This record gives sequence, C-alpha cells and structure tokens, in this order.
Amino acid sequence: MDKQEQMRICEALLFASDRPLSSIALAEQLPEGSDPDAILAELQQKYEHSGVNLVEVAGKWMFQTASDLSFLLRKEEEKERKLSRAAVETLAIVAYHQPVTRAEIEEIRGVTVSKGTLDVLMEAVWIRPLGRRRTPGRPMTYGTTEDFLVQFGLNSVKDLPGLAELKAAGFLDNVNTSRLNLLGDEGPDEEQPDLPMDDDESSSEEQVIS
Amino acid sequence: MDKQEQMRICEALLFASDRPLSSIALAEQLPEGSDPDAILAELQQKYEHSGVNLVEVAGKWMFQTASDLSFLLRKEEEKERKLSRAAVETLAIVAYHQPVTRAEIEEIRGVTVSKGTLDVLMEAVWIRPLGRRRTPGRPMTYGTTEDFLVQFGLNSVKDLPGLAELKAAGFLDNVNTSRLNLLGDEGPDEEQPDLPMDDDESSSEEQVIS
Amino acid sequence: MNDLIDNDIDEFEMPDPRLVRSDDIGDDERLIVDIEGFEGPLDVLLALSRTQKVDLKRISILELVKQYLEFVNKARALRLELAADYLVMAAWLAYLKSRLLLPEEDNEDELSAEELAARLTYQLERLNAIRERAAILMSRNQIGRDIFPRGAPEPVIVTRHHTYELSIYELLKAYAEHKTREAVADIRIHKRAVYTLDQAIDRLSDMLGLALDWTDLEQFLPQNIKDQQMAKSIKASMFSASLEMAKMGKADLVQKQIFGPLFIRGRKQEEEEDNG
Repeated sequence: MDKQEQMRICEALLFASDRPLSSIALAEQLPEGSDPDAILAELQQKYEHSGVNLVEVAGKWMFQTASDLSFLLRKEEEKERKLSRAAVETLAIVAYHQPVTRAEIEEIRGVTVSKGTLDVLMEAVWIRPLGRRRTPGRPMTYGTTEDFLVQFGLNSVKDLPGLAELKAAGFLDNVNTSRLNLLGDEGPDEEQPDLPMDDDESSSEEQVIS
Repeated sequence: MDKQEQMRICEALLFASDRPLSSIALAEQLPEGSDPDAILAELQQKYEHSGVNLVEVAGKWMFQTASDLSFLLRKEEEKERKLSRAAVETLAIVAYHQPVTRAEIEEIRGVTVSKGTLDVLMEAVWIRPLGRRRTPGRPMTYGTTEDFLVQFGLNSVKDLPGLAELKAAGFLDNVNTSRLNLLGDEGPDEEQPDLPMDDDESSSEEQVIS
Repeated sequence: MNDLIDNDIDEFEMPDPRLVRSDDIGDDERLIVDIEGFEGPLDVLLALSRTQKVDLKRISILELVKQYLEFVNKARALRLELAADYLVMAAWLAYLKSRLLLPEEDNEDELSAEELAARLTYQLERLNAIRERAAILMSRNQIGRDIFPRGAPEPVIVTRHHTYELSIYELLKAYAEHKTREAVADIRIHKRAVYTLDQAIDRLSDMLGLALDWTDLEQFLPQNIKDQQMAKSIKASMFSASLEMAKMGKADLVQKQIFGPLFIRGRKQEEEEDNG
C-alpha cells in the first residue's frame, strides 16, 4: 500500500471518528511497518491552510475547524417578532395594574395566561418580576421595566392615559363608559412594597443546533 | 475576501456538519456576490482523491468518507437496523410509487401492511406522510424524506436505481386499490394532486444552519 | 450490478427454501409448506412461479394455479391456520382455472379469462420488480454502514436575541379592546339557517308529481342559494326526505355507484297497480 493510500485511510478514520484517535489506534488499521506519525505529520501539513485543521490534543489526533473560522460556528441572531394579541393585552394589563400577580391578570382577562406569554414579555425586557406579595402563597407580582418606558416614550407609568382619556381619544368607541370601572384603572394601586427577588433573570437563550 | 478564504469558510462549515448543507445556506455565510456553486465545485475537486469526499446528496452538499474505503470502515455490528423483509419492500414501494397510500402498498404486496412496518420506517425518518389524496376517504399518502436520500446517497428520488425501467414496464402506473382488482374492471383512479397537510410537516428539511 | 444479476440467477435456479420439492418422496409429500415464511398469497404465487424457471411473462397460469391449490390443500392438511386472503386467492384461482378450461363465451360485462390471467401475471411481475429494486436499494452504499459523515460534528451554536415591535398605539388599543370586551358581555347566539325535513318533504312531494322519469335528486334542490350553511342544510334535508318518501312507498331511489348521483322517481298509486 502506498503512502498516499495510507494517508487516505487515516484521513477517513479521523474524519469518521467521534473522538480523537491515537497514532497507535491508527497504526492498527495500517499495514505492518507503516509509520503513522509520519503520515499524521503529512496530513497535518495538508490541512494547514484549510478551513479545517488536524490538531493534536492530549496525545491524540482530531480534525477541528480552523481557529480563525470558529466565529462561523457561533452565531448571533437578531430576530424581529410580532407579539401575540394575548401578549399585548397582558402587557397592557401589567402596565395599568402593576404590581399584579399572574392570578390577577387571569382574573382581569377572563382567560388563563400561559407561562409563555409572560416569558415573552420578560424576554423583551418589558416586564419584570417585582417581588412576592405578602399574601398566602406569596405569589410573584409583575411590573413594567425601564425598557418599557423607553420603548413607549413615557416618563413614568403614570403617563399612561386613563380610561376617560382613552375614551376621549376614540379608543373606546361604542362603549358605555359608565359601565367601566374607572376607579380601578387610575394608575397603579398603593400597595405594600414587594419583597426583593432572590433568583436572577436570564434573557437570552442559548440553543445548540446540530 | 478572496476566493481562497471563501473556500476555507465553506470547507469549515461543511466539515463541521454531519448533515448536508444547501448552497443557499453556505451563501449566507459568504460575502454578497460570491458564487457558492463555483466554490463547491472547486472544493469537490480538491477532495476528489482524498479519504474524504465532498458529495451532493438530496440536492445539498456534505463531506463523507470515500466509498472505496467502506471495506475498512464498515460496521456490521449492533447499529445496523435490521429491517424486516416487509419493511424493506414497503420502503421500496414508497420510494418508487410516492405519493402512495397504504391501500396501494397493500395492493402491490398482496398483503396487509402491519402497523409496525410504517412506524419503523417513519421512526427511521425514511418515510413521512405527504398529505391526503383528494379521493373518497381522503387517504393519507406517504413519501420519502431527505434522510432517506442521504442514507442511500441519492441526489433526488429521480435518481432511484432502475426508475425508468419500472416506468417503461408500466409498473408505476396508478395502482388500482380495490384489493381484489383481479376481479373488478375499474379503470385507474384519476390521480389528483394530494392535499397539503394541515399540520406542520416534518422539520428535518430545514434543520441545518438556521 | 454484476452481483445483482448473479443473485437473480441464483434465485431462479435454487428452489425457494420455503417450497421444497423432492422427487424421491411420494406425490402427497412433495410440497413442504412453510406458511410462516410467506408474506401473503402473492408471495406464495411468486415463489411457485419461480419453480417454472421461465420468464414471468411466460409462466403457465394453469400450472401455477395447480401448484397454489396444492399448496393450500397441503397447508390445510397440516392444519396450519390459513389467513383468509390465502383462501380468497385459492377460490379466485379455482374460478380462473375453470374459466381457462371452459370455452369462452362472449360476455361484454366480464373480462376474458386471458385478461384475468394477464392481470395476475402483471401483479406478479410488478411485485417481483419492486423486490429487485428493494434489493438494489439496500445494497447501495449506506450512510452509517459503508460511508460515514463527520463523526464528531462541531455544532453551530446560535444565540438568539429577540426584538419585538410594538407601538404605544397598539398597546393602548389592546387595552381598550380588552375593556370593550369586558363591557359588552352580552352573548348572542346566531340562529342557524336550517331547511327543515318537513319543508323538504313538501317540496319533494310537489316536484315528484311533475317529473315523469328518473331524475337526479340534485335537480330538485332549490337553486341559487348563496348561504353555504343553508345549502348544506337543504342537501341534508332533501336527502333525508328522499329516504323518507322511499320508506313511505311514494318514491323509488337508485344509486349506480358509490358517491354517484342519486336518482329518484315518483311512485303513484295507480302505476303500482298497473305494474303490480
């Protein structure tokens, strides 16, 4: 077997292996009297300027993406997404009713709020957990963030228009305002301060795509 | 960026993946106005005599060990999915006749298809439901997957071995599915386009670099 | 490819191991039956046809039928549980045999015996062809068996940041809509458009009096109905009405094929007397 063929065999073995191979392991697949180290050296040279390099790690050999190209394997993605209707409504309710618990949001909306909805809003950094309420079950309360104010150009949540203003602006056409509970919607309620949070938040997800 | 560098990038991406990548996916990583096909052709040539080859399967590109080295690498043991005769035959029928319904498979084999047979092939991700046929009963039709093409080194189902001969011999004509078609004289059903599936189709196709 | 041709020849020359014939043994012992090894009647027929050592197109159907019936009888003698489809095939082949042996009468409704035999040959050839393709397919170099992808792929790690687009207008609108919904809590259930069975019977009775011959039921449906819901209801009710009238002996119904048009004809009292 000529050297060219031995190189091909080593190349294929290293490529197909799911772990680094020692030169001894490679020698087993080569004819008696071959010199795996010489072959490896030659292979290494062949791939020196390629997008893939043959590298020695802990005495064993493996192919690896050239280090200057490793950026290819790490990608940042900026994705613009549209919020679901449920998410927009939940955000509005958090804004108007904060601090508010998930149970309260559900009561106000009249439907259950999926965890995903709150997650999406937290991922967008528009709402955040404010702390736990001092009531049985110690439910988490939520409120809006700095980013929320920035996004909508508000100085504070108090700048959100009240119902009467919404009506005046034409948002509440066809609704008999007297049937609305105006009082409940005039800005955030006075509440006992919520407890600080223990757990930290993480926003960006890491995902491996193989 | 010079061509050398573009080749290195494609090389790195293809080498890093154990699945085929489309030239479109590769183009996304290259500067505007690059010609991925030219680069791929050059890469293919570079690896022509190596232990690893760049091959086109399922309309995409991937590195694989050279086929003449299979004697060295061939793994008979454990992993080989031992398909039953029924499964092998069913796979061939799905491949050559797709889109094909279960009743048609039964008609060709002259025996009912046990539930496990299609399951096994779907679990191996070699076949998948394609959609419902617009005929009474709206039966589900099946076809092969990208994994199937990759498994058998085919660029498309048009490259199935002996397809033209089967067609010429009239063996791919519409299968009359009246179980005992020997008795009846029903003309073949008019082949109507299959309905698209309502639910999400298998994701195996767009799994590469997203 | 050469391998394959060899295989083919082998298969032709070697008797199917599931069908062992030996001339040393008495006639009734000739066929050893391994029903478990077969995948249905077509599989048996294909194996039997191989013993004729000729091109499938040229097999003798009569001989094949004889062998198959022999096979089935043998299996029964051994009290092997035969699946229904083996028996159906046996019955059909017996029928085919009688047709092949008897002089053929001209009958336009039925296929000729030759045509039936040709269909059987076609099915056997088709099964044989797909089996050959299956063998070729499986003998190809396969990924993970003969050829390998990168053993240690380097995954692409994607970090996703999402940005959301939302304006203050959309936010306020959502809140307003929520409030609107809260305020208007009246529930209205829309009345569904329905064509009643009584209406349908009345209509059908009237119209059947006018029609003299078999008429497609569709013809009696009120035309130009825009409302889909209503059109469906009409169809359902008119169908029910036709059944109802047939039951009452006021109409005859005929449908020549599945999903085909439904023909209806009025049945008058005096007509009944005339014909009866």
